[in-house]
Amino acid sequence: MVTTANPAPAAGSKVNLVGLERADYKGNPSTLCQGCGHDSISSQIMAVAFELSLPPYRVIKMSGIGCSSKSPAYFLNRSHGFNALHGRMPSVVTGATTVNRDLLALAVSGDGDTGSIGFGQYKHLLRRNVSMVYIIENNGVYGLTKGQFSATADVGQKLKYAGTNELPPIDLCMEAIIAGCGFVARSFAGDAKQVRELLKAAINYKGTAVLDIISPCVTFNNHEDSTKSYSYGKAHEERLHDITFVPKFEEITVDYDPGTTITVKLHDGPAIQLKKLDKEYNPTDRLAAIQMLEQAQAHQEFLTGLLYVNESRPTLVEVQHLVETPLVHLDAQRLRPPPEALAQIMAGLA
Amino acid sequence: MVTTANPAPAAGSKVNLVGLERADYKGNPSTLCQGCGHDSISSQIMAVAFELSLPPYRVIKMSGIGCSSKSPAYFLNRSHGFNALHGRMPSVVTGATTVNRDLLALAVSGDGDTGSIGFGQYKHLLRRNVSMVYIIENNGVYGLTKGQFSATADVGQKLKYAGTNELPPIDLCMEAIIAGCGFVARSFAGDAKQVRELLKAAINYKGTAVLDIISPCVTFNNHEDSTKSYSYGKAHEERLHDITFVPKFEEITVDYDPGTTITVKLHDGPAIQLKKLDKEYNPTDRLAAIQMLEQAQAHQEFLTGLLYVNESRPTLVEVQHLVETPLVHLDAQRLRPPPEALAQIMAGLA
Amino acid sequence: MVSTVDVQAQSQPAAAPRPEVVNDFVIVAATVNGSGSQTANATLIRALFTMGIPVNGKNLFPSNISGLPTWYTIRVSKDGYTARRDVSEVLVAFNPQTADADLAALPAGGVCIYPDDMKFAARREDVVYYPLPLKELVKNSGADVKLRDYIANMAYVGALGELLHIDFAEIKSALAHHFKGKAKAVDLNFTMVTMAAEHVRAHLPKQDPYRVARMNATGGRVLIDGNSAGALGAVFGGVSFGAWYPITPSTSLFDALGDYLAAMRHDPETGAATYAIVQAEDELAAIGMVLGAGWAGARAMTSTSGPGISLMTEFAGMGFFAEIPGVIWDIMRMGPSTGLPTRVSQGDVLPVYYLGHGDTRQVVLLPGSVAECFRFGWEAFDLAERLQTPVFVLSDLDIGMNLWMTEPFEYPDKPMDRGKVLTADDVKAAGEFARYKDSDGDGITYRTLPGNTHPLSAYFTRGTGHNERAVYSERPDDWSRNLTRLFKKHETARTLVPPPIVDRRAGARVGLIAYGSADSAICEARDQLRAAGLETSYLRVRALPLEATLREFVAQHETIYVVELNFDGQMHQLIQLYVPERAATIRSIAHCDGLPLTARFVTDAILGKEDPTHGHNR
Amino acid sequence: MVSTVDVQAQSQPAAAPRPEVVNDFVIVAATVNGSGSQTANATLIRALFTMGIPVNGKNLFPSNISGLPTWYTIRVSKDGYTARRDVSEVLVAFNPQTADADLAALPAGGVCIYPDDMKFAARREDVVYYPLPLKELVKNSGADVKLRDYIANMAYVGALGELLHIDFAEIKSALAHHFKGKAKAVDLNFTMVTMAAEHVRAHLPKQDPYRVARMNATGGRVLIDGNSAGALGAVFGGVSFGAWYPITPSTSLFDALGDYLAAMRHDPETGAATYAIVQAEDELAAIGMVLGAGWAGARAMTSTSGPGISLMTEFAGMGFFAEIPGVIWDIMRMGPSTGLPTRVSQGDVLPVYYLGHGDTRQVVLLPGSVAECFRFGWEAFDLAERLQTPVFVLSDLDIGMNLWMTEPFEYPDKPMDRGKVLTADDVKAAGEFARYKDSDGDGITYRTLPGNTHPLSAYFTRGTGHNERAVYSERPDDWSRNLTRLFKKHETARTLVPPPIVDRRAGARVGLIAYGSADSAICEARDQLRAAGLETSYLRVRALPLEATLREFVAQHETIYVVELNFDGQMHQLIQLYVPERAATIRSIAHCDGLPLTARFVTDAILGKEDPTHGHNR
Ligand SMILES: Cc1ncc(C[n+]2csc(CCOP(=O)(O)OP(=O)(O)O)c2C)c(N)n1
Ligand SMILES: Cc1ncc(C[n+]2csc(CCOP(=O)(O)OP(=O)(O)O)c2C)c(N)n1
Ligand code: SF4
Ligand code: SF4
Ligand SMILES: [Mg+2]
Ligand SMILES: [Mg+2]
Repeated sequence: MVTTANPAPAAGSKVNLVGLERADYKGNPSTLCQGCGHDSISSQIMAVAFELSLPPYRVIKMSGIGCSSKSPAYFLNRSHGFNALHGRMPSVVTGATTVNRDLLALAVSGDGDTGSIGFGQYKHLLRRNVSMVYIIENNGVYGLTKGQFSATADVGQKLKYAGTNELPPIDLCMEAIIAGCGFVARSFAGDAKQVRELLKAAINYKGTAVLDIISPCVTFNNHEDSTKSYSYGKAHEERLHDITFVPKFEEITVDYDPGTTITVKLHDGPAIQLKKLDKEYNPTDRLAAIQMLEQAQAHQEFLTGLLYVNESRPTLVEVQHLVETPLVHLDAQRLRPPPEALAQIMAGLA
Repeated sequence: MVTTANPAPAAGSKVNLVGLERADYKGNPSTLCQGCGHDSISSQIMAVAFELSLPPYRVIKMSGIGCSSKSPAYFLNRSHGFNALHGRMPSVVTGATTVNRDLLALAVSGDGDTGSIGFGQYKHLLRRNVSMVYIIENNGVYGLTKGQFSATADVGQKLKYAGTNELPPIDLCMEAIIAGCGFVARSFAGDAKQVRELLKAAINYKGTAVLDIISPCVTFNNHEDSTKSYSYGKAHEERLHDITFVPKFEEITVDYDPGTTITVKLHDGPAIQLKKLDKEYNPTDRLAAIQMLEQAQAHQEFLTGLLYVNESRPTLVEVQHLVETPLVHLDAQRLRPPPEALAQIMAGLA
Repeated sequence: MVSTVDVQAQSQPAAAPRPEVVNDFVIVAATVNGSGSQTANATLIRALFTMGIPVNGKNLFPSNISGLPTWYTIRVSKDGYTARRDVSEVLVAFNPQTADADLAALPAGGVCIYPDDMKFAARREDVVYYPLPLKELVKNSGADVKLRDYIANMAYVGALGELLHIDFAEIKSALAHHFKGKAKAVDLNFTMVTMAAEHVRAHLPKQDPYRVARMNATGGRVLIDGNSAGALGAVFGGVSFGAWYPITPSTSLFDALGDYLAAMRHDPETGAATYAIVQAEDELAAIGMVLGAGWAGARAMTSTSGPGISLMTEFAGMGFFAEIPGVIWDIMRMGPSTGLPTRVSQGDVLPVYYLGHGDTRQVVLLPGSVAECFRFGWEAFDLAERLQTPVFVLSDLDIGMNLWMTEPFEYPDKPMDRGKVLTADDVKAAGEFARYKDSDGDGITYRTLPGNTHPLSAYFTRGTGHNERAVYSERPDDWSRNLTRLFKKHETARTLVPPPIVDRRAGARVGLIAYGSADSAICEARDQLRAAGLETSYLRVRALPLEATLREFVAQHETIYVVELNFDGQMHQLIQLYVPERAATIRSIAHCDGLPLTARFVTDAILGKEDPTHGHNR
Repeated sequence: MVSTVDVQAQSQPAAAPRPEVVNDFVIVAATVNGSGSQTANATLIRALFTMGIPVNGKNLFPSNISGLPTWYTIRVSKDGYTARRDVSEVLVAFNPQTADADLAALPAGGVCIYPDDMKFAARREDVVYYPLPLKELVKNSGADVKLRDYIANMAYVGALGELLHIDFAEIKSALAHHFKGKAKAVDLNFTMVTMAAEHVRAHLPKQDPYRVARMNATGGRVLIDGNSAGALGAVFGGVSFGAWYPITPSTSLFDALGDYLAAMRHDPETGAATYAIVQAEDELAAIGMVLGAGWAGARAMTSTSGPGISLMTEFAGMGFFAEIPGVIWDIMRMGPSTGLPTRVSQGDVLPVYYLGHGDTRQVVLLPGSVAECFRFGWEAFDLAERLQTPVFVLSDLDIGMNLWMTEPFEYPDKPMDRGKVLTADDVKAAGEFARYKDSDGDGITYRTLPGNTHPLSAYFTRGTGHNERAVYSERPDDWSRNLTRLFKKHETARTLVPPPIVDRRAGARVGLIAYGSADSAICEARDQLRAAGLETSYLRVRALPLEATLREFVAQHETIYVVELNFDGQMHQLIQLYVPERAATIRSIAHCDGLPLTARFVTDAILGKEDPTHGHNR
């Protein structure tokens, strides 16, 4: 269990432009499973925050509910955080960033949090183009509730009762593009370099930047187990151990070149195909991006990289023509109109 | 206010294959505004039900909340109806049709009901491919709450406070295709012929059939008024009358050929462009359909006709491998396992 | 008329020759929804108001845009009563669908003004008729064909003006006020008024006793609806963020809020907005945005009605537990479920007080007038930020959407209370920060806002168990310590919320308790009861949690009646729980048919149980 | 140990020489979450159970998948007590993170079994230590490296078996039962058990007084958790449709439901399913699907916990008002908000009873044992269809997720009651149909199902106001008539829901009222109170609305204590409202720290207020 709110900066490590050390971007010790992709992503967030010299007080860490949504507690302890309700992080971020346009919202969600219960809020947030980095730690399962399939699970995977999953997976990048999102990228938790690059680009984008990161669940990806955990009376043919036993794994890491495709074997046996967009790819063509995603889906491969970019759309605060000063910094005089204003209105009603 | 639940069939009209007259498919008198597109659609539903000789008892009329969602009360009085909660019709239909696969669900929703509060349920219903006809009476406004813009309102329209609407409209057909829906069509309420044709095709489709019908709101489409109705203290420059006054209009009707484009002038002045897909169009190519919609949106025109069809996807009851007999018709013996079954389980726990 | 039943129970035979009835009757205009009678009714009300005569209008409209029957009642009361009355003496029968029922609802000797081409099933002999040649008048009005249905309504304004002696100069200036002086509009409408008036003067000699006469009872007052008042209050409360989803009868509050803010909250130089309003995709998102904004340090609000409140349940619980300020208006309509969207009730009091699973207790304000809608409009923010919790303001359709006379609103009498917020310097001075530490012993802890530059100021907000340092904890002692502090905070809230308004009458054996829109009917009922020989004291609850004044009041009276507009007597239940020693003897008078409360209903209910002549209950 | 505080308050000094303690102590296994100790604990429980010794296990686990501390307590009680006890005499200290606190929590004379390489900050002298050479044992076990962390747990099974005299044959058959006889698995695990046992036998002479001895107290009983029992009950209630969204601690109910249905509800010929389960996108959708299925005529259910209940609020109100059957299980966890997802509470009783805006009253069942989870599992459907309303079954994490001894479940003693449903022939015979007409005077009206071929059988279901013919109506009389009938239906519900279980003791001055998982602690507390000279009667509430038996019981006792696991005394409040004449004197004993109730807490709370020696309250 978490015990300290602000660990002291580790001595000796070098300092960035805002005079902070790497340790100043640390969070609490993670309570996620050893080898969980989510922790790999947290590491990259800390690295990028340090490298970009982000002042921690400018950052707000936002999330919903899930293993993924827990992770903001494991990075940037010097930043305010809000662990909202399951699927409802988008609305909370909308309120917070609208009233304080100086804040940089780093949000972490899961595929269940975003693709199931939070799907409506996700799509409407994108439509509004709220300024924020929206990271989805996508593992195709509900980790925290012990391994049910989420709406991003692939066709062909086994579903608990209905046999094989015949429901098409929701492609959260495709959904983002259709919704008018101007920054849509996909990566893999183990690809530290690409995750960092995309995170930096996302942080520098003014509107909603969606980062859908495939982040394997080491514990429940093993469908044979997850579909049977807690289950009653089923024969666990080969199992020699306890269903609550969570073996420890090393995090998976990959490093491959643009334009190439690699196959990543997950802890539990199954493998996934990653295809990195090549340097020539032009991410400003919306229709082309949609086309690429359609094809990738057909080939059951994950396209990684910056899929689509559009700088032109105004953000929500721009649409609302807000003053430059964050609304939360307005002083009483600017918040409460003078007595004359009330008197005038009253006169009009007499 | 509605006063009779079952009007007597009008005498003398001819009889269909199930021995019913047109009048047998009537509903209660409509309480919508005169000239409302929704009423035009209701008329076509009644006509189609008669022409297809649908047994009324096989039909369930489902809806959410809104002027559009009220309309099931105005057709097919001999069918059971369920006016659910705002945005939650999809879940209710999922339950009803799963337990009684013999029922034909004719559902009516609005753009607010489906595109705003109900967006999550809409997308997940499509993902499950629930057997039903899903009609969206799309007017770009919240009619019943007096004219706020909905999420399908076009860019460039005026928004109540934020000035011009700079938020991209949600294209409910595009959303359906992306979600894996196998029957996606668009039409215009005034195009009686096309609405009837598409309705018939939809009724004969086994999965979820989405029919997005542009259905002008005669009362609130006039943005100058709607953006100001109820508003306080604004100068209504030209208005000579009461803001609650609802002038009576005739319903708009159009009839144009496949491949052609027409401009329809709405009651309130603004005009919309309708482009009917031509006969050669092949609706089985998903990517092509997406492409067409993208282009149409770019040209600010509405593409009408059957946009996309895919017969191959299994429906929810198929995925669940349900018995042919509707679950609600199973007798007690098939519902409650015998005492031996319990005894056996108890033995296993001793 | 909407409430046929009670009405007939009340009509008395007409006595001839009949004395004049001056400034003490009710007009009901029965029209078709969408025909645009609002200008006509607003004009009549304003004209009477500017003649110095106390007046109140109530719109009894359907959940429909056009075509269904609608009624508008205008009560003229020299005594200043504003509550609904069951009997309306003067009927404007402009809706064929309901004409017969409306006629039947008239008391003997009542007045019926109607289009001369309208047929009544059964003609009553005890009613005075004034037929108007509507078609002809409309034709001659020269109004655009498109506007004829509308302009017809002006005919009853003219007829009533003539018959009831309403000053036509006042009618004209009322039109000018309504149309912001646009001469063209005023003329078009006033022409019809005068034409109708002249026709009456020429062909329809007065045969009824009802008329008005100038008074001096409205001087300095203003006319406004509760939703506009609430919005105005929020503006003077410094609201910076609003998120909402349309729903009747709360929509007009955000419409007004948008208009007021547009007028008063733009940067003089740049013209940029110093506020933001977001139309959310639903109520879940609306309250989520409000809590996000409140957490970030802004004064944020939303407004909804029953169905929206239900959808906000989970976030309401989180706001309570994570201790985030925000203001939620609930303009109560009749429930359960979708219910009657355009009818009034006070049915959300108990569910909102307990809104949220687990042991949740919310802070609730209960405005009883448009003036209080204004005051609570700004005070709610002070309370929300002081208590760091969502504050619910429960108004209703009657207060919210009808026009009420009121003294001009008073400018806030205290500066904004932003609550316990620590700046970077404060944290520096303290050298530490523990978000949920009860340093002051009032259960209210200190918070920091995102953006605070001090390294120790950051903390993690969550709906899960946490210790004083806002760190996740499942320890039983951390959990119960935190809940105990939240309970203490609720006790503190009792001392901070607006106390009840008490009118204690010496020797009164009976005490009445009510709240919200029931107030106007209670005030009138107390006069009726006094006339019947029963003196009563009156306590008007203005907030939850309940507090000491109420307990005292209950103790001081032998019999207590709690009067409210719902089925289960929700406030009655909360009072039983707060004053358990009287739980068995406190009585509930609950009215629940969608119509505003009438004094007659209250008086009869009480007289049914009390015998004024003897000093005890029947 | 989780509740350090109370524990230390209770440890007494050790007295030597110490008499044996047989079949009356508590074992606590402190491990790291995810290390897989469930097999070890289940094996111990089953072995003790098959030795005929009353036993109960409680899993005190964190909201986490792997790494956080977790505790499992096994109570061995010759007297058959199953409630949690604060003191655990035998500690398995396998978690370095909590070892010191766990050791500190031991009573004097307690036992500590631990891996010999673990260091304690402060070694207690009044505790008996049994260090195990865990690394070595694991190495020698021959288990796959991947499984070493797991297999280590089997070592404490072996050590406890040896030290406490648990029959190793029973341990082996427990493993066989657990692994469905898979020899390979049984051997691997049992090897470790024996190795550990042999090590203890050889090197660690017994120095503590705790041991077990065969009894005959569990014959014919079975072991099961409440969620499996509830699911099984639903299956024998003929459930055909289930929609759910995962949430702790309710998930295991639907997991079990799916497995039972898969086993028992497939067509013998075609193998097709005669049921459907849908994993919904959230709880709003889940209850929507359930109401859709219930409306269409199926027995439909969902299961959730606090946060899901909050999201179901709007639909719950609609189900009540549109009168649609459906069963909603709420496996209560600690709230408000996300709260403590893996800790128990009874905090949803009041919010669920009033769930929905407007005047909503729900029907609620409160199972107090796994056997009742089974019974209510099927009975809930009879009630829902008879009353045509949603029925909520409020279980909790303690009953739902822990293993309990119980008599084998009884097969339903009555046929399914499908309620008032009219067939086409019925409608034909009647010649008319009015959906909301109260023909029988019990407030329950007749319904038809979609698909009914009779032309008159169709009707329109809505959450808006309607008359008896289910036609939209805003008429005040239609509205109040309908609400009055719904109230009458609620009164009928009082007579149909399971009545309380009453144990009235002659001459008992004090009456205890409790419900749900509080039952086991109450039963034990009553014995403690009796031993202290205070005889008590006991009424266990099993449903809402409350009914006459309870009022009687209250009247029969001078002092009433309502004991429950929440902060506000929610049932206490509902009883105050139901028996207002006693509202001031009924006392609340509420426990709310996330841990199951203990008898000691109840006894102390009552003895703190009662003086057995004199016949009155202190
Ligand atoms: C309203 C509500 N319903 C259900 C839950 C239970 N719950 C917690 S996390 C979760 C799913 C998380 O899945 P995902 O977002 O993919 O995160 P992951 O654990 O896979 O990283 C669920 C269903 C909840 N907390 N709140
Ligand atoms: C939970 C909830 N929120 C808000 C409302 C109010 N409401 C009724 S209809 C409606 C919008 C309807 O718009 P649409 O679906 O487009 O139907 P239309 O009237 O335009 O045909 C709203 C917001 C409601 N009934 N329930
Ligand atoms: S359960 Fe899966 S998602 Fe959750 S922490 Fe463990 S590995 Fe990560
Ligand atoms: S308001 Fe608009 S949508 Fe509603 S009935 Fe009238 S025309 Fe139709
Ligand atoms: Mg996931
Ligand atoms: Mg619409």
